[in-house]
Amino acid sequence: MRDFEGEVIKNEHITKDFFIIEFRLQKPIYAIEPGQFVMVKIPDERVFLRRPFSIYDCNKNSLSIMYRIKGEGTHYLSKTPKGIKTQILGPLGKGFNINFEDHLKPVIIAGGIGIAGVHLLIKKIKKTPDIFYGCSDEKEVKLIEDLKAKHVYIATMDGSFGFKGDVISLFERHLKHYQSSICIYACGPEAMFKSLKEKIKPEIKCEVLLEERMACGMGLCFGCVKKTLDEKEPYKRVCKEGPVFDIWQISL
Amino acid sequence: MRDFEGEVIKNEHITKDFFIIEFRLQKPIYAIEPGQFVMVKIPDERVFLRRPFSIYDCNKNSLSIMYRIKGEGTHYLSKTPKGIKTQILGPLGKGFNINFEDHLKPVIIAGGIGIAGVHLLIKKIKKTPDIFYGCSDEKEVKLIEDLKAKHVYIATMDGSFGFKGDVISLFERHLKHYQSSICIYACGPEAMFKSLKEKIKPEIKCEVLLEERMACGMGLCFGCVKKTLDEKEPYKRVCKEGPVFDIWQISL
Amino acid sequence: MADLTVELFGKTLKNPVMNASGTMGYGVEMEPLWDIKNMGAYVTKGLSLKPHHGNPPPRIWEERHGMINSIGLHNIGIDAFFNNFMPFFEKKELPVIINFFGFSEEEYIECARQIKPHRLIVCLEANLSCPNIKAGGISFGKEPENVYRLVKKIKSVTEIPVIAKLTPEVKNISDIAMAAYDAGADGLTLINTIPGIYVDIDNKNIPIKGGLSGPFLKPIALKAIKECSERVPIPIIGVGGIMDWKDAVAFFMAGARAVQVGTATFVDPFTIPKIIENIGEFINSKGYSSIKDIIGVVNT
Amino acid sequence: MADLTVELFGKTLKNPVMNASGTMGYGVEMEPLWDIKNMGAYVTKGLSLKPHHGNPPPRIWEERHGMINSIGLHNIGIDAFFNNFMPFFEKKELPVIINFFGFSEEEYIECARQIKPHRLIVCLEANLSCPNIKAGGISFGKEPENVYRLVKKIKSVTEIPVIAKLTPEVKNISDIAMAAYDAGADGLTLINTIPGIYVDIDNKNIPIKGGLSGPFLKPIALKAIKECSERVPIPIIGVGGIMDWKDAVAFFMAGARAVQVGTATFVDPFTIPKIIENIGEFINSKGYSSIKDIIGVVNT
Ligand SMILES: Cc1cc2nc3c(=O)[nH]c(=O)nc-3n(C[C@H](O)[C@H](O)[C@H](O)COP(=O)(O)OP(=O)(O)OC[C@H]3O[C@@H](n4cnc5c(N)ncnc54)[C@H](O)[C@@H]3O)c2cc1C
Ligand SMILES: Cc1cc2nc3c(=O)[nH]c(=O)nc-3n(C[C@H](O)[C@H](O)[C@H](O)COP(=O)(O)OP(=O)(O)OC[C@H]3O[C@@H](n4cnc5c(N)ncnc54)[C@H](O)[C@@H]3O)c2cc1C
Ligand SMILES: Cc1cc2nc3c(=O)[nH]c(=O)nc-3n(C[C@H](O)[C@H](O)[C@H](O)COP(=O)(O)O)c2cc1C
Ligand SMILES: Cc1cc2nc3c(=O)[nH]c(=O)nc-3n(C[C@H](O)[C@H](O)[C@H](O)COP(=O)(O)O)c2cc1C
Ligand code: FES
Ligand code: FES
Repeated sequence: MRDFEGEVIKNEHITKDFFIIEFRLQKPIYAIEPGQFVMVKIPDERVFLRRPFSIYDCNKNSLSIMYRIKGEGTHYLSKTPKGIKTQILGPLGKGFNINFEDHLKPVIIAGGIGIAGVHLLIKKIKKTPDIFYGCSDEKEVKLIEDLKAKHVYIATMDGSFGFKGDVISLFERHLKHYQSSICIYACGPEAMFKSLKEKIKPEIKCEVLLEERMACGMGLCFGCVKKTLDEKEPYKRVCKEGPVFDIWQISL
Repeated sequence: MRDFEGEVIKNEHITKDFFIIEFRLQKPIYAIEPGQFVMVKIPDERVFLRRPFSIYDCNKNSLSIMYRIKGEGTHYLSKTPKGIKTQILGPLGKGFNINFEDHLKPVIIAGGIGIAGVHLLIKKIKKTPDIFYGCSDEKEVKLIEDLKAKHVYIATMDGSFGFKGDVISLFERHLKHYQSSICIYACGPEAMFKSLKEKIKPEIKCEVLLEERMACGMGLCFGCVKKTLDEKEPYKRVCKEGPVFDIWQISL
Repeated sequence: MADLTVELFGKTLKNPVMNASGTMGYGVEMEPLWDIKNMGAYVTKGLSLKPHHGNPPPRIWEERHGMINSIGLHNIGIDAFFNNFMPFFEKKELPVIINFFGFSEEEYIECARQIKPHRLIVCLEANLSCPNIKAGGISFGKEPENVYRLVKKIKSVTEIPVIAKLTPEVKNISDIAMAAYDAGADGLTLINTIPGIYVDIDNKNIPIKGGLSGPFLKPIALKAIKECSERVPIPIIGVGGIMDWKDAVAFFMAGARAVQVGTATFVDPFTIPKIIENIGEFINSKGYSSIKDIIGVVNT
Repeated sequence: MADLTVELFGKTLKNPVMNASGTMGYGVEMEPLWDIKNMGAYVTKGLSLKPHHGNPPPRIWEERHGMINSIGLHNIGIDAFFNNFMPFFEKKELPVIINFFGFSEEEYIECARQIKPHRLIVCLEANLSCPNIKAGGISFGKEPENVYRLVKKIKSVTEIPVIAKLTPEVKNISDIAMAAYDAGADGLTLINTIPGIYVDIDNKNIPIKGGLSGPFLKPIALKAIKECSERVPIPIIGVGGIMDWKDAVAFFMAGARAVQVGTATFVDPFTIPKIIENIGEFINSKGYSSIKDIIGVVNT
């Protein structure tokens, strides 16, 4: 973990309100686990706290983020021109555990901007995963353009591309073929996790990437907790004990 | 008075920490009295209140300000690039009374950045004035470069140009020749006014441009007062009843 | 068009947006920019029985995203106000709220007594943050008992509705609200500035001790409004840190029947007309028919 | 090099800069970035007799240039703290201030009693903003009498110096300071967060009720420090809105013997080491020999 100075070298509109921003880091960054994130100082004085974003992609000297405009912070981020420098704290948190047993087939499920959280995982995972991607419409399919080579099942809510409906319903159709020999990695809205948890058997390994409002991103403030089933210490810090959690250990 | 949108078309460094910034106004501005000022929204979110500046120069569709870097606001102003738009409220306050009696000779006294407050006066006054300008050194003489054609007496504190000493001492040397047939317009630090007031006889008409911290600039907050000799209502608003006051009516 | 009217003490205001006391001079100063009769009501600068000269400069200081003021209640006194400025509001038919204060109980009471009912006067707004000179300069608004006694006495000398404007520098603002209500206050204005100081590290001095205003007051004002509206069944006027229409909407939803805008006017003198326009659009766009539909709707 | 050491209750701290309670986890979390033994002391997260789970999320909300938190005093309890984390501070030889609280007087007292003196423990910092569950949730720190009683009892069960950390949501903070002093408090920490709420106008709800922190606290904290230091002759630790070394210097000049930095650490995790470095430079550049030369030097 380090507080990097990053210079914006690309801030590209992909589709709708989705963007990819890339920073050149003034120092090299090492050893990133897929699922880890960074806290980005939005280069606008109206924004006070930093904002958490998954590491979308990363080389030694550059780091990129895929983001969706949500509120003020991401709005100003989308207006940031090339050449601007800002602070990027990371890598933060505990990423996905990719040392799964050999006989398991990795299945990656992403909803909408959730793809940003598993993108590096898809790149780094040693065994070819099955990918399920759900989004609202055809346009958002653009977010996985660089994954075309891979095997991706696509669901759109409006049916404008692939399966019509949500990604968990699509995944459910394939579930019986897998039996229990899969391990799942998921990133998306909480409703998606809830529905996923209902569909799968407790034997199935499943890790999910959670989001919560954050102040520090590094375990200092205890502001970003989620409730787990751990009775002694139910609230875990998403930024420190997470953002990746075992789906069977969180209370959804 | 209007709240103009102004686009920066020039923001030029003159010397030391002095700048001239020029705005193109999106609507025409009329009827400016020399000595009036504007409240400028500094285009940086770290600055909360607007900042008051004398109107240095003005055409129908453009307005310029000469400023010195003093603190945060003027610092960020100096960093503002061409093309940035901001809000400019004005013209504000009561300017100099230039309808003096025919037999009087106008004398203008400016100390340092105080030249910004009398620049438009020098341009607009009907009778050629004698000008006394005092500053710290040779470099600051650059601030009156465009007045070279006029008759200017110059004092520098370090003696690197013209008279060595403060501008009031220089003015004093000339005072006896004028007898009482002058009217004085002055802009500069309060210490300069104090010393000026000691040197001249109460018959001499003398107007001074005062500065005070301002929030609204238009008479709303009563935050910018100076004490006058009016016993019934001693505190007058610099932004409304001023910024130009009769030196004989203020308590220095 | 959205219905922005609100009722206040039997009077109908054309909309629920006003200036905060002390932030729009005597009203006339805004003339060159926009017509203040577009506001729901004009709130006077704090007035007193006799004129007051206020504090020596500096009276204002910039703070990070806000300001400190120490105007010191500079005003021309009620008589001069009515003589010089009331005709201006009469010409505009603009409802007026008279903000007033005293440095002693007697001054408050005598001031309230001397203000005669007038068709345009909506209410008196008693600024209870004023220091009680006789009691060592502690402000009247800090103790429920003092508030109760003062409001009761004010109520006894005037037929005009009285609202109490409260300081947030208290232990529990809803206790103060309750005391004002028990004493017969017809409404509340929440909140006044929070006391603070500036330390100048270059000059090693304190150039200003005064009241903080600006956006950071908002969460504190909202809390006060929410808590007081739960305990006290009289109209609340919300003030503190409103910078735009979204802030104003938050105040209405928290329980304010009207809002006042202060410091924001210094940053942008058109803040008030913009808020009026934008809350109208908000009401329309959300399918409400009236501003009344959003007052106090927040769930807890 | 400038002398930045300060004395606190007989211990010499290498400099007067600490974290604010609850804003640096259990200390260990900062390890990857910088060595916290460079601070004057580490202040613990608020600890209690038993572990507390704290509030459900959301626990934080951004405000204009600040934040609201409602962590709800989530902590592992004093026993676990001493077992799991004290060895870490021992290894670093870093002085520790134990911030603690209770939801009843008994909890405070029992907690204080169970904390054994330790060469690294500088003092106990009693967080008096905690709600008294038995008294309807009003915080202990609001009434001089309650503060007096509680501090007196805490003092009677421990040999460790005790400082009272006060809430600004009171009528007159120096009255509270006086009560703490009368009861034997060895120092004061000023100030805790100010209560506020956020109103979400899209969802028409209040997602968070909590404590405001960040730069807008500064003028309020400075006022508290100035006023309390004039009445109470015990060391004051200043906290509230310090974002950089200039803010810290203002706190020292107003009368703080040490400062704590909270929210700023979230914005820039290196705020504390930067402040330490820069106040050293300030002391040098102004020709002072020691930080002690600027404590309380402000004229009024
Ligand atoms: C571990 C983690 C990884 C994330 N990865 C990505 C990503 O790769 N791409 C992406 O677009 N978004 C991601 N998010 C969500 C992203 O942080 C929020 O969308 C963003 O903070 C919104 O900021 P804003 O100022 O635009 O929104 P506002 O609503 O104006 O923000 C106000 C406050 O709420 C917080 N907030 C609002 N929504 C969220 C949220 N969903 N999660 C956390 N905090 C929130 C903000 O951080 C801020 O403090 C991630 C969140 C977490 C916790
Ligand atoms: C009527 C009038 C005309 C002026 N004309 C000019 C001009 O033409 N050129 C020029 O360079 N300066 C002029 N000034 C002074 C100028 O307003 C200040 O230098 C400027 O506001 C400093 O802002 P800052 O943020 O850089 O300084 P900071 O010290 O960071 O400002 C902090 C606060 O103090 C106020 N302040 C600080 N110094 C002054 C001051 N001398 N007068 C008023 N407020 C002050 C600021 O407005 C701000 O609110 C004028 C002031 C007035 C009142
Ligand atoms: C310059 C100034 C003068 C004020 N004068 C008064 C006053 O005379 N009487 C009063 O009750 N409040 C006065 N206030 C307080 C405001 O009415 C208002 O309660 C406070 O500023 C918070 O609102 P804001 O954040 O929108 O400014 C004054 C505030 C300012 C900034
Ligand atoms: C996330 C968070 C947690 C806090 N927890 C505690 C606590 O446990 N005990 C306490 O006395 N103060 C606590 N505080 C208050 C801080 O110690 C400090 O008094 C306050 O935040 C003001 O300082 P700042 O503006 O520098 O943050 C907390 C503040 C924050 C932001
Ligand atoms: S964001 Fe501070 S602990 Fe997680
Ligand atoms: S600056 Fe507000 S009255 Fe002059």
